[in-house]
Amino acid sequence: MIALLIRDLRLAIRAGGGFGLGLAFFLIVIVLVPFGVGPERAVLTRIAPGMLWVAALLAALLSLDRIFALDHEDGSLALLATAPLPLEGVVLVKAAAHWLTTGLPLTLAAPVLGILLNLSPEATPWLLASLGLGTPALSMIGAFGAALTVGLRRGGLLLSLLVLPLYVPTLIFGAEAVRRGAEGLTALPSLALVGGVTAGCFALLPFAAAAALRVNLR
Amino acid sequence: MIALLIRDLRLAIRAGGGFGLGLAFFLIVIVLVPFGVGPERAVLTRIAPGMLWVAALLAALLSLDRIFALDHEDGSLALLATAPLPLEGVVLVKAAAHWLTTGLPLTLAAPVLGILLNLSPEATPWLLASLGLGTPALSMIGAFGAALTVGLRRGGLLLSLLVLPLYVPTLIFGAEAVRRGAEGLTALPSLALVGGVTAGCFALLPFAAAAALRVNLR
Amino acid sequence: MSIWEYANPKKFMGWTRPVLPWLWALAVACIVTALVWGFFFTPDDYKQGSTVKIIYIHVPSAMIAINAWFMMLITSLVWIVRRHHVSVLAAKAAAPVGAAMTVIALFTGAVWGEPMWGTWWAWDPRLTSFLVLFLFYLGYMALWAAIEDADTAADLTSVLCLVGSVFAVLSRYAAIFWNQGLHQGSSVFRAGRPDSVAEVFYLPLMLSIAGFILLFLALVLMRTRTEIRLRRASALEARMRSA
Amino acid sequence: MHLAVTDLACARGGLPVLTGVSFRLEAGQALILRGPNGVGKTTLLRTLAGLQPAMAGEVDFPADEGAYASHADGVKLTLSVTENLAFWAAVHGRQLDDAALAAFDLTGLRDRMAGTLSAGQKRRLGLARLAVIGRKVLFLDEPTVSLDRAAVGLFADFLRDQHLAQGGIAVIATHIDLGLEAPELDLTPYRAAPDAAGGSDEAFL
Amino acid sequence: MHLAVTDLACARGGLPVLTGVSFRLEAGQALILRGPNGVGKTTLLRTLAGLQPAMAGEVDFPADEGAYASHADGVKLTLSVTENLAFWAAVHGRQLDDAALAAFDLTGLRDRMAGTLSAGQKRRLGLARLAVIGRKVLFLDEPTVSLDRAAVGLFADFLRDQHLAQGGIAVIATHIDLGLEAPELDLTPYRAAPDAAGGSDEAFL
Ligand code: HEM
Ligand SMILES: Nc1ncnc2c1ncn2[C@@H]1O[C@H](COP(=O)(O)OP(=O)(O)OP(=O)(O)O)[C@@H](O)[C@H]1O
Ligand SMILES: Nc1ncnc2c1ncn2[C@@H]1O[C@H](COP(=O)(O)OP(=O)(O)OP(=O)(O)O)[C@@H](O)[C@H]1O
Ligand SMILES: [Mg+2]
Ligand SMILES: [Mg+2]
Repeated sequence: MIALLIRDLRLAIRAGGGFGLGLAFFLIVIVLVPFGVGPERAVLTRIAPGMLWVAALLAALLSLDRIFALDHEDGSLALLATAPLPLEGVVLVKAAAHWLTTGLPLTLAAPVLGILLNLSPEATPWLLASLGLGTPALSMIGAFGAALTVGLRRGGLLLSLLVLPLYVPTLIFGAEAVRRGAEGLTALPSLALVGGVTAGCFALLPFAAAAALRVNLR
Repeated sequence: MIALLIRDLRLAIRAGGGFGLGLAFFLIVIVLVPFGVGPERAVLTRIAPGMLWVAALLAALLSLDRIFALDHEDGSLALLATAPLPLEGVVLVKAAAHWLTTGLPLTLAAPVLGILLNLSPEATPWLLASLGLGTPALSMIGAFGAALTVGLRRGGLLLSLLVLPLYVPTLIFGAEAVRRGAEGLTALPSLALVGGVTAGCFALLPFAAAAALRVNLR
Repeated sequence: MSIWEYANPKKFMGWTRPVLPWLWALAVACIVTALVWGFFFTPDDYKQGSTVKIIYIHVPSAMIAINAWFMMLITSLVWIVRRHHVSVLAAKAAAPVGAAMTVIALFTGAVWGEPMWGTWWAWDPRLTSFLVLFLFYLGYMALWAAIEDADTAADLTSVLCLVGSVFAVLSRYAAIFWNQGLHQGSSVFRAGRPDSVAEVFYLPLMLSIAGFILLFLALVLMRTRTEIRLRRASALEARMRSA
Repeated sequence: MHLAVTDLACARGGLPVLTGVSFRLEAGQALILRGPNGVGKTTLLRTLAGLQPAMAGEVDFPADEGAYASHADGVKLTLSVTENLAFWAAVHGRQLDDAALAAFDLTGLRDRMAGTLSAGQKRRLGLARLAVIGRKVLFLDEPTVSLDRAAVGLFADFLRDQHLAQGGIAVIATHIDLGLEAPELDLTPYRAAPDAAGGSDEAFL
Repeated sequence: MHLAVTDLACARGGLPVLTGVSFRLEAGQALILRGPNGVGKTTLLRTLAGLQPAMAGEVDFPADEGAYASHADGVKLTLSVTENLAFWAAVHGRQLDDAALAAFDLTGLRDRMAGTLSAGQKRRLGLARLAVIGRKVLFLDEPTVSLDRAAVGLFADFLRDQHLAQGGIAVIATHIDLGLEAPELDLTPYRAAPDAAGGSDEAFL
């Protein structure tokens, strides 16, 4: 499993950077929002927590289809399925690799990008905490969606369609935590809920994803 | 060229629906925004024009990588390059097919989704006009970006990164037109600028894209 | 004889054929009676005016929309556990019906909301979770459409239905939590709860609900029959080709 | 150790393709599958390897000893030759040794990115994986596609001297002559009648 | 009509692979390229077809008459066999006739989705494209991979009787015997020395 993780990270870095690009997409969405909405600072401050979360979610989303697709195309997935690794473990490792190359850099970059949107300074720790707790759930849910659509040629958009409604609770709790933080209220309950969603995802979804993979490999 | 257009449209419909899915992604981004930003109607009305444009742009963006990637993977592109079609024509047809399966449905659906964001009713005609004029430019610019990145394994995110800055002018003028429309001002100058950008894209980019394709096929 | 006998495609085709016309007749009768009764023989509400009559379509369709997903959940489980083809095809057949009901509920709600709240749409928790439900329907149907092999599609959509159900419930609670502090729309909503629905509206509403349930059953049975025929046709075609 | 296949039937796309396939291989034996295009060799091998369920019949070999290899050989184009092999070795809890590289004449290419290999070199890399994972029962689908004659010889030598000689088993589908003395099984007689029972759509007919 | 290659040198990944390749084919002639894996057959064919620039030398054949075919044969898995072929026919301004299907024994599979074909059937579909587009100068890279013997025979018949007999030209890289009487060209002697001039990085050395 460690070998798989290392290989996936190496591939992500080699192939032009899963790291850099997820991050860059995040940056660009954040930059586009003022272009669309207009430069008024009060409006931007108001929508900053929500937009940061939505942008993080979209950035995570964009790289999902590669979680399994490349390994399926070149046959690695079938070989992994006959290797002495439980498929659930493969799913977990893949989700972890996706988080390390997408969710983690996003989280670390978010405070800086918050400045672009005039996020109020009190909200920054909450932003870090809620993204740090919530993005692993995004990766895990994404891995499940990717497992469902892995055999399909045009899986990319279908994957988004399947995964986005599943993202709703994480998004609501996560953005709520930041918004409350920005208003100086206590954000702990929201944060606890984000953590709960993440824990639940990691407890259940590897099994669902492995089942979907097995069906798709048939 | 007609044969190519028909084939591309047919493939889009067959493979689980280029039509439906671009649209669905648009819908979902629009739905996610309030989850992030919160349900206050005044805020939503204020950011609706910008968010509709940003969402349309992202929906168009997500399907870009397939413009050439699938044809490259299975070798069709090399075969098309040696076929008696000018490569510029191939690019144009591909951009047209992308617009027909993404931009057009997006434009038609936008007014309905505007309701979800409490877009003011006066803005609706301007929304239709600006998306109708602007989305072809998104497809054409996207085809250029796709041509640049077609050989790359993880082209998807890189493509977004390359294309998004190119989208900025279209986005600014387009969203501005809707915002002015919503405020009851005249939006014609912005609309004219959108049209200008689109015309310029179609005059220049097919050549640039064809050149990029030739290099990538080497 | 076990109850599962009825899940055999051939048996299913057999017993549904005579049942269907009756179901249709009953459904149409109930709905027509309820609507005529509701529209022409009940008074206008003193504060909502005649718009209150949308309730005869809005509430039944909203109920069906939710319960159709619940039915899909159960039939998907049956497919996963016992692998009865008819079961999963019934889920497939119910999805568009449920999605259509969701659209009807959304649409009638929007039409109702315009005079009542002065807006077509508000991010009330209930409306919100309904919208999410609609997205789940869309995803479910898109997945069916995207997969060529029928059994693979059945397995994957069933898994999606299970996971989606969990997240749909979660979204509902999330939406309530989210809109709590903002208090918007919910007061209007509370004014229309069934306990406050006057007696005169109550009976035709019940009849309409019964009619919609029957209509749902009829549609699902009919569409399941279509799906079975399609499977049979494609099976025959495949066999002919390889012969 | 043995591989015993009894009365196996397998399907593809919901249609029965082969029925009644039975054979038994002891340690050190290989079997070559023959038959025209589309007869069902790929389907049979995938079923044996457990990648798709059998319609009927039994496949018996020691668990965790099977390995499947086809055109899609899981080579990552952005990893080097050694990195590719070391990964598969690690997944199977083993070490990469230079003998595997030498057996497929990859020593000179060891630090090349797999993406810059020619078709035949890439294939050799895919086959070298088999030497690295230490599995005893191999299911090989057209392993020698785009190999030149020398490389086909290398592969036959590997199979004979390093795999079978050490008690391995192999089932190989191929259209060309491998230069390996092994019994051949022509699948044509086992072709399922199009209306054979057992397809997933059977309940509908 | 002829194909004339004079003193051609070609590179791959910035490194010179072959130098000094010359040959000339008249209408109705074929040439078979031989050489061990990695010698540069694919590189040469891609250069001839104009898919990559030559480092030096000349390739001369009538414009708009070349066609290239390799493993990646442009088959769309979600289109049927006829739809795939009709598309390529239309792109080249021609009609799809049943003779092309018959030549590659695809008549029975005509309405099947290409994604449900076996490896060899898919390859036959890829080759049938050549019969449909009406190009006179064919550059074929291992065209018979995963074909059974009967299908290799079909392909050789097509080349001999329908392509060459009507004044076509073909250059074919292959490792197996096609059963076609044609001169062979072994590329081994043309291998470029690793320090041969002309690589794209040369200016830096
Ligand atoms: C687009 C807007 C609307 C949507 C999506 C919507 C959705 C729903 C849903 C999901 C239910 C629940 C059905 C059930 O629990 O079985 C419902 C019931 C109901 N709705 Fe709406 N609704 C909308 C607008 C309205 C408006 C404007 C009114 C009137 C003021 C209204 C009045 C009611 C009533 C009276 C019920 C039945 C009471 C109940 O079951 O709790 N709805 N609607
Ligand atoms: N989805 C499908 N629907 C119907 N038939 C299918 C499907 N997939 C494959 N087949 C058919 O199943 C048969 C067996 O295919 P398989 O790939 O096992 O053949 P094969 O012996 O490996 O052939 P080859 O030598 O060409 O690789 C073929 O006739 C093929 O056309
Ligand atoms: N990007 C690259 N960098 C360096 N060398 C490369 C690169 N790409 C290919 N090569 C080398 O160029 C040579 C020619 O490759 P080519 O694919 O033309 O060989 P081939 O004759 O077609 O072999 P095969 O029979 O295996 O298909 C090979 O030795 C290959 O390793
Ligand atoms: Mg095969
Ligand atoms: Mg080659």
